[in-house]
Amino acid sequence: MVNNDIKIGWSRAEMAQKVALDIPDGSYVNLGIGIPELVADFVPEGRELIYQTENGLLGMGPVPEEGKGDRELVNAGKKYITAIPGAAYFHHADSFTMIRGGHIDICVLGAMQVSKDGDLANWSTGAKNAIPAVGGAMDLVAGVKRIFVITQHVTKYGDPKIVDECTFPLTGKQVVECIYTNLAIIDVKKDGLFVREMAPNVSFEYLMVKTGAKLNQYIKAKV
Amino acid sequence: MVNNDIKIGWSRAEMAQKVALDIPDGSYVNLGIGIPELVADFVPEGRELIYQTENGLLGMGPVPEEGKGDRELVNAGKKYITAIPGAAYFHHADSFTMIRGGHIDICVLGAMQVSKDGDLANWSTGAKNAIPAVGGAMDLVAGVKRIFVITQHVTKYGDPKIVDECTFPLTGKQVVECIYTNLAIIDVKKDGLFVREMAPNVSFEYLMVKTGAKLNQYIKAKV
Amino acid sequence: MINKQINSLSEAVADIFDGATIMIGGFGEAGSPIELIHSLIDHGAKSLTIVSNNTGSGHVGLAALIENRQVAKTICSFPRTANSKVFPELYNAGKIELELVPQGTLAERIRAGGAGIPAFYTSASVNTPLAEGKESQIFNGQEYVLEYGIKADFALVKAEKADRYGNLLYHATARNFGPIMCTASKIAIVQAKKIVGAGQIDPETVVTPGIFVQKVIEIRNPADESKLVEEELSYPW
Amino acid sequence: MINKQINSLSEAVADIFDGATIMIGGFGEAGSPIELIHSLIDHGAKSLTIVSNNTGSGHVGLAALIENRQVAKTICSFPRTANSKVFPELYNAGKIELELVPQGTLAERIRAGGAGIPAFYTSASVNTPLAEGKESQIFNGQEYVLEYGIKADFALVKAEKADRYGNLLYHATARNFGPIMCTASKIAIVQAKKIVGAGQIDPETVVTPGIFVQKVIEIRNPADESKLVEEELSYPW
Repeated sequence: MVNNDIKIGWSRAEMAQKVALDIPDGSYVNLGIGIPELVADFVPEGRELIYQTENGLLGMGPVPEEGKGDRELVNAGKKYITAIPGAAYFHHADSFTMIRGGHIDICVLGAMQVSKDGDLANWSTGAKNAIPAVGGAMDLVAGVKRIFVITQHVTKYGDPKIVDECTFPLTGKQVVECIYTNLAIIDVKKDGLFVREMAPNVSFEYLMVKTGAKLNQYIKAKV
Repeated sequence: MVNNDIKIGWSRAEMAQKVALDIPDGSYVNLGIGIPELVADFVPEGRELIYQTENGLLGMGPVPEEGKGDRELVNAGKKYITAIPGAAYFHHADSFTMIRGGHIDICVLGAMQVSKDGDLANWSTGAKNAIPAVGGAMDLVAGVKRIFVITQHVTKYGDPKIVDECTFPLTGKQVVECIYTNLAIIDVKKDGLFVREMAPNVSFEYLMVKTGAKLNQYIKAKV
Repeated sequence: MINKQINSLSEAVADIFDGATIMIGGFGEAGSPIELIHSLIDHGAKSLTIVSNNTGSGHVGLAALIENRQVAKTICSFPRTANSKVFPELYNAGKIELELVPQGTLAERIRAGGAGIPAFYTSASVNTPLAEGKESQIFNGQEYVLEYGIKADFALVKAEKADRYGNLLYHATARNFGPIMCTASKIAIVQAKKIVGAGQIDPETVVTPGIFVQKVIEIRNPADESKLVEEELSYPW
Repeated sequence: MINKQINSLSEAVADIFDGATIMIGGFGEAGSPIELIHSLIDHGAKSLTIVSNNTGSGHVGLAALIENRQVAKTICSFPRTANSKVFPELYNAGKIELELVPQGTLAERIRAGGAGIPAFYTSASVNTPLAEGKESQIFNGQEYVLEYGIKADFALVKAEKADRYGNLLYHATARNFGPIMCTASKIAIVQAKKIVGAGQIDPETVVTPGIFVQKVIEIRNPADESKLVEEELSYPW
């Protein structure tokens, strides 16, 4: 077991940076609400990415200066954004033509649960009196070429989010390609989950304890 | 019988004028290729109509002066046109959203045959070595609210174009509301064809001879 | 002369009848036609079905319309927002119906309604609870569900510029559902920040061609919804 | 840096392979990318399926591509024009296949292909020979036929302005099929009369967002097809 006094795992910023490193130059990218939004802060030197926001902008730029926001220039999370030179506005049907039509290269989403087969649950806990709200998540996972998930490895109650089978209602089946957590980067392969990288001071055994599905190693991890 | 030496029926311009009189103020109108194009020349005083051309313009204006045409500003018949102030350009899918979606009020089309039920055949004689070409006719008759036909009453061989059943391949079934020919204006009603107006020197008997379907009179015609 | 401009908000919504289906533009407050919605509250039509991406914030705009109990059913993708309390309360009390639709499917269903497409297939929602009970078919080895076009009696939409023909331009991401909602409704009622003369909108840049719009009204300084919510104002005030 | 601009016509079409499906923009000569088509003739790819509204005029552009026997099949709505002799001859000789599609259905099938819609229903062609053999269904008491989305390997499109991201503006009715063809093809190759700097196209006016475009080439003075036809020129010249 790992000593609990030393820092374990990556910060949210480090997680976002790991995702950013895996996005090829020239990609069209849609970032989900929450941690995924941080990914835009870590584009590696020399790469140019184009961000799409499903509410009608291709070429989303940085957050505007405090007080300079435009109420009608917002992202999917309804936060103020800007548009880069070379951006384009369009209506919702055209926006989902991009998404459903397979034109977006990568979408980075948050998760409530991800299964060993890459099933994603991220829109509803299925609780009785929760207001169901799906937004664009189902369209994104059905239409975007590659789905990356960025999430804490476990819930705030310590329950694993990576599980054999999702117990929450699905957003999509077999859609996730890679999971970036605070503890590890895990690829979803046909023959199971493979740990590609572990965060500092995380052992494979520790990771297994925190995970609700079988994990495989590409090569024998250093214990 | 009518004396063949006196002028019988309306000219093409007069036919077009009759159609124009029946188009209400403020209508959105699509004009087919050929005689229908003439309708635009006869908008009655005080009416404003908006012409749509399915190749991407709402607000088609008059033919430009000789030599002033733009090769890329043409109508469905590929003739030079102009755009009125207040016009809009759009792509083909948006254009047929207007048409298929029922947003165009009236379409005036030519015909090879019209049946007593308002079936229209205007795209193919079905002849073996004719190149089949349909263009937008099927979309127009399926989508536009009211279909007017403007046509010579008989073919150049003297055969009736208004028939019991079309022998040529259909463009659409039960789509025509009114037929404007050089001899008469004929309404297509549920209970048959009704002659609303006859051209100068055309008798109901003459009209019946030239027509391949039963004609009815709203009121007893003057013989 | 064609002139779709009208001059009073009450006239704009006068024809809206009880039981009507109304599409309301906006993604959150961006593009939300708040003055038209408030006018609909004044007007009082009841038992409405509202098609809109969200359900409003605070106690103004769309939330106020719902709070005023004029809405029997909402068709939307995301009926939760940071400051939305009105819808959740009524929903949990069983006093408002919800048809939850994925956002892209919602957009495409509206677009289909406007384009005369009664139904189409999409892969969104396949294998999820939202696909339950829906017809599905395999194309090229992949499963798709059948979704139906949506039409409305009215649309309430916010635009930046309009002319007397109803041609519209929008501002930034306020465009969102406006253009497709205009196509899918019998009577599209538009509040524009500026009505300009015919010919003052470049035909190459028109976003909504006038054929899709029936009424336009100039609202030069639309209210700032976020501000009203922050100030905890309620409509009617 | 993203830069989709390329500088030679031969490079523009270099990847086109035998048997490819290619969408070609244009309604008659308006919007027809004649330089790209001629470059495809030089390139020589064979057994192509061409999706285009017409089949070209005279012996240049699309007609020349067909005359050069590079086209196995055309999917179009109107394969007849005043000066088209090439297609009719080959068609009557059984040397080229034709899939005739109503113009609006063709447009919608292309749009569906680009939008990830595998199939949709339309009332166009119901009760006509073009509906024979097609699946149909009744919605609200009216019959509709099922039509399938079309995708292509390549699109050849003519635009007015482009930038390095591939954002496009068009000119007048030359817009026609260009925007939807860009969405429905893996590689959309665009000849633009002018390539401008990023940011020089107002984001509110972009017609084709760059995501749908893979290659742009500047062709400042595209040939005038009508003139070439009048002069009875043939490509290759």
